[in-house]
Amino acid sequence: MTALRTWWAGSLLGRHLLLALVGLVVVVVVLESSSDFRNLQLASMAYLGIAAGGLTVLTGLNGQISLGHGALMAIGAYTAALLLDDRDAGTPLPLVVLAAIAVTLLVGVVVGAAAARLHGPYLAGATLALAVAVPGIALYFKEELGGEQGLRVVLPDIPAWVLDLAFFVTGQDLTRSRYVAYLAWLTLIVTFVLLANLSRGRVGRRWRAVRDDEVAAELAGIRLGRARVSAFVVSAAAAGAAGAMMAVTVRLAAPSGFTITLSLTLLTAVVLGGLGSLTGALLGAALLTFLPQVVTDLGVDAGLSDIQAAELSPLVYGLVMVAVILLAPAGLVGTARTALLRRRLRRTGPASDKPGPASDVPGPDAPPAVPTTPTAATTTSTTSKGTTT
Amino acid sequence: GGRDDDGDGGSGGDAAVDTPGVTEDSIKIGAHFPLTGVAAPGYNEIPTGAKAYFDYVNAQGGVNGRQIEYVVRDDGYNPTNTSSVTNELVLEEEIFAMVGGLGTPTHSAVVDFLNDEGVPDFFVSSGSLQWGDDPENAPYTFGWQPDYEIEGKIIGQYVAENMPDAKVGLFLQDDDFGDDAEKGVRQFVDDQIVAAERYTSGNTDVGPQVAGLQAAGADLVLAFNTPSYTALSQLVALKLGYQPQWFYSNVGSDADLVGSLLSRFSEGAVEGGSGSLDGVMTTEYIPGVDQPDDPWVQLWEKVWDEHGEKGELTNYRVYGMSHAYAFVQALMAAGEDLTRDGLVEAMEEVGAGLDGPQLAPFRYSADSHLGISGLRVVEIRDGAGEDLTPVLVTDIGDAEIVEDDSGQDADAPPESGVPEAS
Amino acid sequence: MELSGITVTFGGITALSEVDLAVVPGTVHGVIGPNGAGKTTLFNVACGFVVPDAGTISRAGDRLERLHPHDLAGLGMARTLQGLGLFDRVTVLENVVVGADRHARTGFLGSLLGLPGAAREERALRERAMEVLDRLGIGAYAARYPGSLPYPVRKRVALARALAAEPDLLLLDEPASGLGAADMDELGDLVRGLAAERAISVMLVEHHMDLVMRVCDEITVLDFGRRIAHGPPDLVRNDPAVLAAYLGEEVD
Amino acid sequence: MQQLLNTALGGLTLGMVYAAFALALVLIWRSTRIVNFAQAPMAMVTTFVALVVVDAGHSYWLAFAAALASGLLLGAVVERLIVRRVEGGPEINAVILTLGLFIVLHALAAVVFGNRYRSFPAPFGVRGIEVGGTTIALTGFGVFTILAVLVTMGLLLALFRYTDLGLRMRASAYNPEVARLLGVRVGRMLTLGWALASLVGSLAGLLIAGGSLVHPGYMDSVVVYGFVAAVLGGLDSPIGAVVGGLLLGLALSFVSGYVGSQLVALAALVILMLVLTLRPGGLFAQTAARRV
Amino acid sequence: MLTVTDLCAGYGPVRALEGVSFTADRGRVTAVLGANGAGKTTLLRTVSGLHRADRGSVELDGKPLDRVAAERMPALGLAHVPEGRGVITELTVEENLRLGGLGRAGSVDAADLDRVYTLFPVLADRRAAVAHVLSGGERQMLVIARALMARPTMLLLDEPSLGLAPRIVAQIFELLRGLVESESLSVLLVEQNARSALSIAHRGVVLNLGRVVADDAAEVLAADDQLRHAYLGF
Ligand SMILES: Nc1ncnc2c1ncn2[C@@H]1O[C@H](COP(=O)(O)OP(=O)(O)OP(=O)(O)O)[C@@H](O)[C@H]1O
Ligand SMILES: Nc1ncnc2c1ncn2[C@@H]1O[C@H](COP(=O)(O)OP(=O)(O)OP(=O)(O)O)[C@@H](O)[C@H]1O
Ligand SMILES: [Mg+2]
Ligand SMILES: [Mg+2]
Repeated sequence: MTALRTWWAGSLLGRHLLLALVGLVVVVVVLESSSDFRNLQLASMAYLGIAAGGLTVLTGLNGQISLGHGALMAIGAYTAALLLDDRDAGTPLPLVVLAAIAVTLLVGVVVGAAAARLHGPYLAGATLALAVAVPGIALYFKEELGGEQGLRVVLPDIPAWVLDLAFFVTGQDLTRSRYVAYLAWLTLIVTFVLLANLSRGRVGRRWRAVRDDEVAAELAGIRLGRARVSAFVVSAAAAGAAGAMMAVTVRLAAPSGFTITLSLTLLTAVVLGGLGSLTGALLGAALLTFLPQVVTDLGVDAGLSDIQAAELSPLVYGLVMVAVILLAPAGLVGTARTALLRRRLRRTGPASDKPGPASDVPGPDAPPAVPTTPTAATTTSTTSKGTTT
Repeated sequence: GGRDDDGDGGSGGDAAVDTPGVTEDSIKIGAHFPLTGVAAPGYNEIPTGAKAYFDYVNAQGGVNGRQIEYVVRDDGYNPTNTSSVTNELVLEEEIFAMVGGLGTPTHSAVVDFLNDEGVPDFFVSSGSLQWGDDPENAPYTFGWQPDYEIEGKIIGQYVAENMPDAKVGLFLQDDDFGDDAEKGVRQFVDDQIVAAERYTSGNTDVGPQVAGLQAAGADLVLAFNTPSYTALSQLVALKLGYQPQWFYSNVGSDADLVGSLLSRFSEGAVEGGSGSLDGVMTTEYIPGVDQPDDPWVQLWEKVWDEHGEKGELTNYRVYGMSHAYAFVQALMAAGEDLTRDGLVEAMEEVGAGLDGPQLAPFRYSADSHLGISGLRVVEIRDGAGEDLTPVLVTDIGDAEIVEDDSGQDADAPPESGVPEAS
Repeated sequence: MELSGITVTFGGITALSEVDLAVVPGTVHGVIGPNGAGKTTLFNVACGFVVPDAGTISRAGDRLERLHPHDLAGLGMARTLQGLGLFDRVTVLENVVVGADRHARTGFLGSLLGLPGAAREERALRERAMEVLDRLGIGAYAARYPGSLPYPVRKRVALARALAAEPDLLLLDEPASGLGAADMDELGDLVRGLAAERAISVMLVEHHMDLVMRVCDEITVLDFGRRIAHGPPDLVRNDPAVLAAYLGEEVD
Repeated sequence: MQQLLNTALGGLTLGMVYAAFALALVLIWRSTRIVNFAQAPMAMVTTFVALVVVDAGHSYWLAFAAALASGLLLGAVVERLIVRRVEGGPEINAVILTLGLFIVLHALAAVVFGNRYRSFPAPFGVRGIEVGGTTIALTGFGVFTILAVLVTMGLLLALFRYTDLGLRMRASAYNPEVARLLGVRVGRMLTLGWALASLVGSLAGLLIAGGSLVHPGYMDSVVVYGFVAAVLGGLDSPIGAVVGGLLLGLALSFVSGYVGSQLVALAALVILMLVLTLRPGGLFAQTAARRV
Repeated sequence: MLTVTDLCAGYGPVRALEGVSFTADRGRVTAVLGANGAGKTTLLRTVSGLHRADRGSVELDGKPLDRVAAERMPALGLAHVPEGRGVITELTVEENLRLGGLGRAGSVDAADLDRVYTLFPVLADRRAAVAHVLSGGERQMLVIARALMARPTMLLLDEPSLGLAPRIVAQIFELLRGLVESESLSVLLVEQNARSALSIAHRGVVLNLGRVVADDAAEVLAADDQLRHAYLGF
């Protein structure tokens, strides 16, 4: 037992792989037991989750705000679309995804390098501009990128062995939508394992250090530029994978699919779920995937016309955002963790206010109410005589 | 709904029962429209029109005793949402057919899916060629309005014949709309064109484009844009003191709407009322609210009064009603035992012969699913269109343009306002 | 470490002019002077935060051309800040582990794949960090966040982070400010110990004369960016210029 | 030649509109250290208020006043009731909060005022001014816009540079606790900041709407370009906001006219990146400060 | 005169003050001494309304301050020089000073500015500089100068000597003594360096773990060896 615990504490990879395995089982069970429609919804949840996961690492662990991850997804999606232009396009899907990641990664390097020196609203502004600029490129190169109509994505036929395997494991035939869902969720699990490894290891620690105090981090031998760019590139890669999955799920890569709204949706997912937490990212993704439909249906059931119901859904969406920020400022996961911590505090006194146990999530960052704004930096009343401010 | 007692009531019953979305007494159909967001203004009125007409039909006993259940979902003009709401409509709501889904990029996202699933995809609300030009690959997809190419052709020919020495400028929305139309126009007036300016929809500053046309000295502008851009281009023209002959394609020429938009600008800088588009040329393929005496418009007025929501009848709503009418005709033609393939076959057989508000016949057949085959050129006088040509019909490619002799434009709706089975 | 002819100006004002300073290995070198005399700036030059307008910096004989703060750790130097500069949203232990980062070898890939090697190294680093914490007697706080800790503890965490890098030159900017007498004594012993036992050279900026006089082997006095005196404590203490510029009449 | 001139003039008016919006952002940033993404829909709502007044048959100027007044009020209310709770929290929370407000106001407007295009009156001619026979792309209303923006900029400059109130507002934004110690009513200052910003915002809204079309989303593109303009100039500088706005307006107008309107956004990105790589704090940022 | 009775305050589970009572007389310097964590800063923050008291009361010249918001204190003649982070680094030196003046009178008169500039010539040279570039000690001077701008009758100082050169410390203490005598200013002085604090204080209050362990005339405290070794470390 204790041996097991020490192992648990010791081996990062082992821990993450175990969690991944559990996750995989859950995924299989859920996907097999849900309708084609749900499968597709879950697929969209997965690609949102992947992108959000990448973003939460960037924003939560490295403190860079990006309003432009939708654009990075677009790049992944278009790469995939270009490779999947007709049924017998030879490239197998895994390669397509890798290609998408690679291309987005390159773009990530460029953007990340340009953004490395920017902070707060300046970074936000730059990435916002990125978000609106990229769709324009697709419009401009009509011939290559299909302009407003975008590029159709044709899913290659499911390989025989996959069909067999699926049947062997589940005893059911594998529908196309379920296939897509599996692809998306597998990608998600792999991505999350990698992200978790990073954020718990040396790289993640450097990111945090840079986030909390650049000068001190630099003195510890950390190159600010590299740290920030690497964080950006990693999250870009995730966005690329997400984009590819999105293309496969939606079967289209079109500019109007990558409006600024997408970028903001991602950021929202991350914050609502709980900044810096992969579980949070997934929660947020789930929320944003299912909320609109649920609300619309409720509206219709309540006897609203389809149009009124449709207008209701963004209203509720917005209200939920506001509510969560006001009621659970640390996001769903963060708030849960704080509550847990509070309880332990009350039990064992201040001497050991150590936050929740190591979980699958990077963090536990930010103990309750440690502010990060310049505005706030001074409102922590802890006696700090550092005459630095 | 569900099965009635007369479950053994012949193949009709059975066929119907195992057709998705169809029961003994109901047919469920769906559509995707931008009901929220930037694209919503205007377009969000189309489904209200369609809904009003379906309700009207239901009130008259429905089609073959089946009530039409019309489910509209919002896609905010975002293909991603289109695909998810379409999944919902087809897989969850199990609609029998998609009717009037709007938009080229949006519908592109789902056309394959609908055809793979064998869901009739009728009367896509967009004039893009891809809705019907190859039934081979998209056997279930039907267009409805005249495609932008033939509209372009007809306009082009009219200009070539009647204004041979006009310096033509093109004002194009930068997507398939503009492109197809340009293709059509250039067939006839390629040499007359002095400038082609493209605007990106969403970017409301069209000053540079109009300035470009002015600089090129265009004295006739063929504009293929949406109504709001008609208003914007008119305003910019005022600003620039630019007074060419404007020729707006049907989509952008909603005299009534644009008129009301332009009506209220400062100290008489824009003369009020829908008169503000006087002298502008355009085309029409269905009668609109500017023709109150037209029997079809009278029917629409009646339908709107009885089943419409608040707000008055607009051309968007007329558009919705018109394709709703056509869809009811299709259901009639498909007969008692309704199947998806049955509907498609029926449309291919009788489609070309259907009467209805459209001024020119449909082109439906086994090898074309393209919609209305032609239109007429009109000039707007006091907010209403005055014919400049008879109804001209043609087809994509180099099909020649001829006068329509089907008398399609002369027909009137039946008393009941509900099409009889043909 | 050797600084010679260092001159720094900011816009109008001259923060340092032609300052020479050489730290003898294994000794404690004090830098004192009135507020605004240029002490922190001198440190900033030594750390590459400020590029001097003139002058040279050399380390162990060879000259450092363009020095960047992030090269510092690599050169076996560590510094504490006049403020605290702790990483507020990670635990005390993590803070110190960051200090030890220069000893880590794991590359990006190792981290990404969570290779066994990486995990092993992680554990090693943590143990190393834990040792330092224990040595400074704050091991109990390892799992806490700095934010809510008593001030002296936080001061020590900052010091621990610097020591975790196992430097051979340590720059301390006002390490005793705000500390009570007891803590100050302990600090003094610690600094002396570093120099004596571990042969670490220390550069120390302080305003607490008794501490400075106690621990320093040599002292450099700055005033208005100039070096007005240098030498062993007793010499400096009685230097009239220093008395006038810095110590004031009564020395406490 | 004439096209050149007209494109430039078009860009000028457009730029001034961006500038107006950017000014609102600068104001709120300076007085609360928050970037208010809900600025646009807030302005949009007030514009619709004006429209209601006009529809009721009143004069344009009454509507104008009504819009500004409601802007002032809306800003104060929003700060007091909602934003107050995130001040001093992580800045990202404020961002998400204002985004949430953005969506809510949008949806509400669609429900209340209807999601369709409406025309909005302008007090002066919307016909181009005649200069030596040729009409140039500058309307009476355009001139009004330019003047309005310049005056606003001047007022903001004065407020922050020369008044104690401005000093108090900045102190509250930078360091609320110390400000309170020094007797500054921090709460009031923040509310005031939002109110004024929202007032400037609705001015921007009116200037954009004047002699054009409005619908619940008509300000959305301005959010992006107004924000970019503000960042371009340096969020702390009113002059920067106006310069940034002009720069952007002109550049975009020319790109749209001579290259292609699809690339407008890309152009904005390029310009912004160029400026920020040279000056990470925007054109008018104070010089790099001391780090240690 | 400042009267503190049975004051209790804390941070969540942490008790920082447990029933502190004492009075700081008008025109006198009262030193608050104690080791790190004794509760000195918390005491000042609670008095000036920055921190909510759980129990107890504070009176300034008979007026209860319990319900008075921090921002109204300057108007009542109470100024608080916070520990450490007290400079508004984004503002210039002069703007910081002006703010100090606004707190009391609502307007700044040039005379006050000149006064503090003559007291701290360093600041005069840097008046236009953004406070951010100041050195640690220069900032400390700025905070003290800013408090003086409000011409307070009750001055709360939290470790004013922090990061200051001995000569400056001596100067500042001289200055305080002067003000106390000439303008009958009352000072509540928190210091780590008990010796120098007691050298100018009339009275001393010694805190330990949130409780008052001694409260007596300065010279009495300074003479009490046992106390000195136990709590004052000299
Ligand atoms: N980036 C800068 N820009 C302008 N002036 C600066 C800058 N950095 C430092 N100064 C000025 O240079 C002088 C020296 O600063 P420094 O911090 O070195 O003083 P110091 O000796 O550390 O004083 P203290 O003992 O108070 O910390 C000060 O007057 C300070 O205002
Ligand atoms: N923000 C805070 N959160 C939690 N505990 C705190 C906070 N601030 C202070 N404390 C605790 O309250 C107690 C009193 O702190 P306080 O700062 O008042 O003591 P002090 O006498 O000022 O110490 P120092 O001499 O270091 O300034 C200490 O135990 C400290 O750890
Ligand atoms: Mg210093
Ligand atoms: Mg204290």
